[in-house]
Amino acid sequence: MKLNKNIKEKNSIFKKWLIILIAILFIVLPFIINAYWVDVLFFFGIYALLGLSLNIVLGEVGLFDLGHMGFMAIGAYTTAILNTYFGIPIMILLPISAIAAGAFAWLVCSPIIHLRGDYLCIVTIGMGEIVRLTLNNNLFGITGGPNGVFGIDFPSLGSIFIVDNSTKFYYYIWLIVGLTIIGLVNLQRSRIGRAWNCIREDEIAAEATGIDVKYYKLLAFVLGAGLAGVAGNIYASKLMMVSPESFNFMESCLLFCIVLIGGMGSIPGVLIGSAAISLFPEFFRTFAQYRMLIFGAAMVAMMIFRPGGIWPRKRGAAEFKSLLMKAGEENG
Amino acid sequence: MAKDNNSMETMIRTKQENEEINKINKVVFQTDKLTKKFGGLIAVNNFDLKVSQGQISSLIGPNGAGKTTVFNVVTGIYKADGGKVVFKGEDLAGKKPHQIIKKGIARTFQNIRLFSNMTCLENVMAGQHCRSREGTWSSVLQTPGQRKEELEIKKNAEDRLKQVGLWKYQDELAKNIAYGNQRMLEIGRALASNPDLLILDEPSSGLNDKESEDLIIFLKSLLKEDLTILLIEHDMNVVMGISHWVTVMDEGKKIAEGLPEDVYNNPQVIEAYLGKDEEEEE
Amino acid sequence: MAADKLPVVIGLQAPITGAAAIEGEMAKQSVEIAAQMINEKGGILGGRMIEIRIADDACQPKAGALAAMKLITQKDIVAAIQTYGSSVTQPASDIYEKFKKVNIAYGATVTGLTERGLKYFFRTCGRTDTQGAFFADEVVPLFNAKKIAIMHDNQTFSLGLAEDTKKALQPKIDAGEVELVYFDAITPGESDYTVPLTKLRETNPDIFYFTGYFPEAGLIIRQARDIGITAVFVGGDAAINEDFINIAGLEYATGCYQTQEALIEYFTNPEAMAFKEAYKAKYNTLPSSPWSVYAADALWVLAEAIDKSGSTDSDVIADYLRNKMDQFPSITGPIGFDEIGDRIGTGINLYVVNADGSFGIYGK
Amino acid sequence: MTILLKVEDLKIFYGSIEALKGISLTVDEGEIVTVLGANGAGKSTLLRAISGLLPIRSGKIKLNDQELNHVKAFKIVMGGISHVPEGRKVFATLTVDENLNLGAYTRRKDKENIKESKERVYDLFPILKARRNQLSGTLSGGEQQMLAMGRGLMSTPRILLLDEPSLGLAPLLVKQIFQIIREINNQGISILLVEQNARKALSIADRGYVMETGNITISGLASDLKSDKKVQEAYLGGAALKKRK
Amino acid sequence: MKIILEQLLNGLTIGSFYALIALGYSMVYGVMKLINFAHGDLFALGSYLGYTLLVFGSTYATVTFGIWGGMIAAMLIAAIGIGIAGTLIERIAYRPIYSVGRLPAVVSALGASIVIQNGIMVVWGPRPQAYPSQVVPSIMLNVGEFKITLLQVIILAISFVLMGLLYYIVQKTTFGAAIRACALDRDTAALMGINIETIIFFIFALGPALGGMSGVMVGMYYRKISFIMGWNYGLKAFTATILGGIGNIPGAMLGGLLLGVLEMLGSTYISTAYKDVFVFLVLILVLIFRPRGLLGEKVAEKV
Ligand SMILES: Nc1ncnc2c1ncn2[C@@H]1O[C@H](COP(=O)(O)OP(=O)(O)OP(=O)(O)O)[C@@H](O)[C@H]1O
Ligand SMILES: Nc1ncnc2c1ncn2[C@@H]1O[C@H](COP(=O)(O)OP(=O)(O)OP(=O)(O)O)[C@@H](O)[C@H]1O
Ligand SMILES: [Mg+2]
Ligand SMILES: [Mg+2]
Repeated sequence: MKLNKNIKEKNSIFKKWLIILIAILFIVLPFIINAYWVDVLFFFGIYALLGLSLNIVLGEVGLFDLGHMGFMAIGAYTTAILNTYFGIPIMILLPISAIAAGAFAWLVCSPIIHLRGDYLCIVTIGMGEIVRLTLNNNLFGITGGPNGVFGIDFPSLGSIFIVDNSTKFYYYIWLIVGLTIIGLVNLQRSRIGRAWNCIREDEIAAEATGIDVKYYKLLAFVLGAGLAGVAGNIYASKLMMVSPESFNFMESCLLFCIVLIGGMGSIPGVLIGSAAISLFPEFFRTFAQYRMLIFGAAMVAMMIFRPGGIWPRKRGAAEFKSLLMKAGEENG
Repeated sequence: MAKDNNSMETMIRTKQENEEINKINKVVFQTDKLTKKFGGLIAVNNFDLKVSQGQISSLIGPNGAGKTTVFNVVTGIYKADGGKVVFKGEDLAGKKPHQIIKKGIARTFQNIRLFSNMTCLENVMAGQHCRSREGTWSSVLQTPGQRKEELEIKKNAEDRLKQVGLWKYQDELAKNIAYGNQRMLEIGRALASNPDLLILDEPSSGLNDKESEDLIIFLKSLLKEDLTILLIEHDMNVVMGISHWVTVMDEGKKIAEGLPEDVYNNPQVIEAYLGKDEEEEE
Repeated sequence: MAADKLPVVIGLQAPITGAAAIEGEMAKQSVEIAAQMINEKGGILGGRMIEIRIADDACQPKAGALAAMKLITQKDIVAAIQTYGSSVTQPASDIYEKFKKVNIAYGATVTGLTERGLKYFFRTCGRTDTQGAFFADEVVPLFNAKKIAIMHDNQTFSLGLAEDTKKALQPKIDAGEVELVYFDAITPGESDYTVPLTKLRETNPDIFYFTGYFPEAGLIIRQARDIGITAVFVGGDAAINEDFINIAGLEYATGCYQTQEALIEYFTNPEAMAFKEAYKAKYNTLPSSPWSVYAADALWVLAEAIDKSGSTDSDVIADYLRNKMDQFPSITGPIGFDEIGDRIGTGINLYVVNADGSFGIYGK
Repeated sequence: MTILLKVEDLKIFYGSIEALKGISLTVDEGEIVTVLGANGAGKSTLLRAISGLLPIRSGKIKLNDQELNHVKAFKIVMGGISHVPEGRKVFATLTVDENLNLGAYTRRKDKENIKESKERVYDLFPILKARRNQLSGTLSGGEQQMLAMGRGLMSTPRILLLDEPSLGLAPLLVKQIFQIIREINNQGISILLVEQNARKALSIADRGYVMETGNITISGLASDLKSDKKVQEAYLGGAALKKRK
Repeated sequence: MKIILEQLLNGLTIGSFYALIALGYSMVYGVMKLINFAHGDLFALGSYLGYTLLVFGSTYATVTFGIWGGMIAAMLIAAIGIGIAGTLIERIAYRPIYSVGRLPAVVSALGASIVIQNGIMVVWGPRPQAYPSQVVPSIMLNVGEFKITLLQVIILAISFVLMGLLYYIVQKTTFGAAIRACALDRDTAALMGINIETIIFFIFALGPALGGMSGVMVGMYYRKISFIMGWNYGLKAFTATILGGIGNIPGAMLGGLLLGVLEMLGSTYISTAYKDVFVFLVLILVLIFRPRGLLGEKVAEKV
């Protein structure tokens, strides 16, 4: 047992340093690379945020959600419309977008939350498509149809703090991603996170264990949608416009891949997955039409060689399994 | 598993003792004309069951008699087609499983249903879900209250794990421990919700005779915690060894109930369930 | 002296991959042909060659923003040609504006794009409202049409054209001269449009204006005729080309009309002839899309502006384009730009598909 | 008697965990052999290895001198080994009848005989006949166990591997199951029986093996094992009921 | 009244294509529980293969056996070609990861879809292609007031025959039971003596082959094909499969036909632009009240 603990401790110290190292790297990076790559990393951040949000639904609770972009669209359009029509500052709209997306998720998911597996999957696809098509049809004449909404401001709080260049956007998104990660790690280690995982493992047993399955599934959707709404807010202000085609089914599929390539329910995994999905195309852009070919092949290869994801979530001492067995034998 | 090696004799009460206990104890749980249909099949048919406080009651009957179905209706997994389930004087009709466990009825499953990819400790911690209340925001922010509660959950879970003898597997994934241990873990998870009534569906299936005996001792030790136990069993050693009261059902109906040995010698039960006692091998 | 030999680098942001890859490919080919023509004549600024650098935007707004950043961060890029879809052009143009790079759009016709007060944004293609007005004021009277059906595909360009047309028709509708009997969208990318067409047939229109793209147009004309729609079929400028004829079949395509700005076949000015020759020599065909020729035009005017102003400074180039360029002979005819960066004077004609599969300007 | 099934020094790993640490056993023609052992000893692993579901790390499995090490699972069935797995494993969304048909999959061309075998199974387990068109997932636990047994018999095996066949059965049925095992055996089918119900298993078996954490620790004639002190202590337990009487 | 019937017929035509594609989709999906994103793209590949054959390869067949011979040759060869492609994809992209559960296979399928789609683009180019009109018969039949093309009738007939055949195989034969058993529990299926590899081969050859065949038919009927067409049809096939109930062959057919009719209703009575919104709304409503789809069986989950 003692041996076991030592290794655990060493491992966590190593992990701590790794995290600090990566954090420092992220802080100094914009000074090393050019604005294009800063922007690439910004979009990496957006994907990371989206990946984290989907990870709640897909990774933690195991619900197939292939329409997640719909939630982001709600957030982005809330921001776009309220900002361009009423001039409400973007940063004030940040929580409002989150609430709008979350409320939308609650509304549409309540009646369908009892569906299982693939049935839920197709409903989320349908929901995402409904959102996109409705926006595309210029609902109430305010979504701008296929053109979308133009002329969105930069995020600012009055005139004190304004995010107006690539570097600031970069820090802005990664600050939010960082805070989100802390919040989600806390959740993972709480009864909420446990309840989610129980539902993923066995719904009936979870219900019988005292977990209100419907409530926690909805909670996951609402939180996930809220975070996607935040991502939508930042995305809209970065591009200064929103249009429905940014939120299509393919993008939802890519989000799905982010979670699985990284490893279900694993936060470092989501970061790696979003890096893979958002950086890969940039590195391979020179291959022009072959780029997507390589991209697809890489996805297949990834799953063949690491089906559990690149950085799967480990539980308890699963990593030290063999050691523990020995310890157990000594004790028992 | 509990390690004290009490001999079996001390664990078995005499007939008179049993009768006395039955008189003193009040009924905490009962079903009243419970009915459940699957299509044309009436799996449970006007079934009455009584369970007395602080006792171990057994429900036995041939395969397919409807025992598990009774449990499923009682714990809210199936909706009854008729009749009532009353626990501590309250009708449980229409309650969802998660509400029922909160009322104090915890269960295990005939085919073990653990959270396979979570550790043993986490499984037992999950069992306390209905006894804890910190919400989403306090969890995200890790408020002091939340931390305190989480620590308590962990502490309790550790105690329960020790109680069921699985402490050394706390960090093992549930799917990786041996079958018998999984059964104990499931009981541990149910116990973690501090139930008043524990419902076990064939707890000894898949255990060998020796292990079943350990289980008997363990279940008896639970009575000291002021727990009431209702179990389904096919192993007569277990049923006769620990029950205060036995109910027999066949084809959805009650065909007999009574003290263990009365039931054991009831011709109808022998006919339907136990079989003629032809010469034992020894 | 050595520094003078450095090429002048122009960025081209285009959809090389994705659903509009065909447009990207043609734009790339056209721009490269134009560059080749300029270079063969000895380049600009006294012998500096033009080099094209491509950034792929996959026809997505986000990728478009990144592609713009990619071009901008390459310090030697003087100006950019960008890009096909209006919703991609929009965020990209904001980025170019912020980094003060002249950028010329070649396929973004949405009316509002130039009305945002941008200093460095220009376009060589026309606006959908001119085409809409042409349909309302010239084509409708030409066929003496009373009942008009308009169908679009709910994408930026097509919807824009449809709505601008509706706007242009409005006075006549108000006066009771014509009636807009059908105005609806189809979903692009599908194969069967008989359901909306049957609905359209019931309105019994005299003229049927389809503002979408050729893949759908080809299907629609065939399916429309098959279910008995006899109205005059007019396509917008993205609807009719060789592929339209292939898809529809010649028997169906013959006699279809098109409102079209600048079909490269019909230009007889020397620049166009030279371009056609060079393009044919290399690819053995002509670009089927008008937009790619506008991309070549964009390079053409940029080269002229840089050469004449003698500077690679964005402000100078922008100033030249806006104030000094007038009737400059480019591939698609004389070019100049107005205050907000729109091209002055793009002539629109009504084309018709002849029985041999060729195109002709109707009435000529 | 000739040896039908022979396992030599078999080692099986799950990932890095060694589940079988060198098992050797034999089953003769016409014999009932039982394997006892605590939970997690590796009994099911042994059976799964024999029927080709697990990769073999080292050692040999032979049926009539024919090596089975790299033979695919479905071919092993054709060779005459039928395995009734632990935990019933009936095909839940198939009907009882379809489940039985699948049991005879290896000889599906042989329509006549299949019908006959099916009738025999229905004779053994009449309740299955009553439920023949019900989806097997909705059967009660005991009914499912009967179905699994019946399905195993449908392939007319030479040797039947039974993994805890009495699990979850009512006492009456447990008795029947063991009788049926005997009957099957009398028809000339050898049986390798894994059981928790050690008392019953030993009473019908010719020989027995006792497994502990991947090793065979005791082996011998069933009657010897029954009276073996260690076996009694670990697996037979004090029969509480007996003492009550 | 005439218009309603006519629209209904239009809807059924679209629906029959969805149904035909959904059939192959449902096979793979029902048995392997794999959301086979690549199915739509295999369908598109089949379309291109048929196109190439009709334009270049099958002239011989056309000359020898006439226009119908050419068509049949193109359809059969495309079906075989796509069947092979399907099994190849299974070998490469899916087989190595069955054991780890369903989700990785979704990613792998998506990857395969992207590869095929862009592969088509690289080989045949990004512009849409048109089936040449001279290789496809365009005979019109007059049924009462309506006009139906002969091709349409043939396509409908073929898809109904295929459905019947599949239904018989999967639901009524022991081989079909073996297929369903594999879908439930491979290990136990192996213990029955079922060669799982044969089953998987069968599924992944037949399902995509059906898709490839539909690809040629769609190409012949509408003439226009493009490299991105598979995505849309794939999504519709998935929708049809779920609408009808997972793993249910008649369900897939019904789902497909219904989908076509729903699209028709939506675009006739609401707006063409909101057609898909309407379809998905109906789908969601159906699932709220019938959580297992229209013909989906109650899953035998016993606690
Ligand atoms: N979900 C269901 N759908 C249809 N029939 C069911 C369902 N659940 C149970 N049944 C039927 O109801 C009857 C009673 O089943 P139940 O599981 O309650 O039996 P049991 O008494 O627990 O038997 P065992 O001791 O074998 O577990 C059986 O005949 C079974 O086939
Ligand atoms: N799929 C698996 N992956 C990892 N370990 C496994 C797996 N299956 C079994 N084990 C481990 O291998 C050991 C032997 O298991 P096995 O199922 O063979 O035991 P058994 O003797 O049949 O027990 P029981 O009486 O409970 O059925 C156990 O420690 C078990 O935890
Ligand atoms: Mg039961
Ligand atoms: Mg076992």
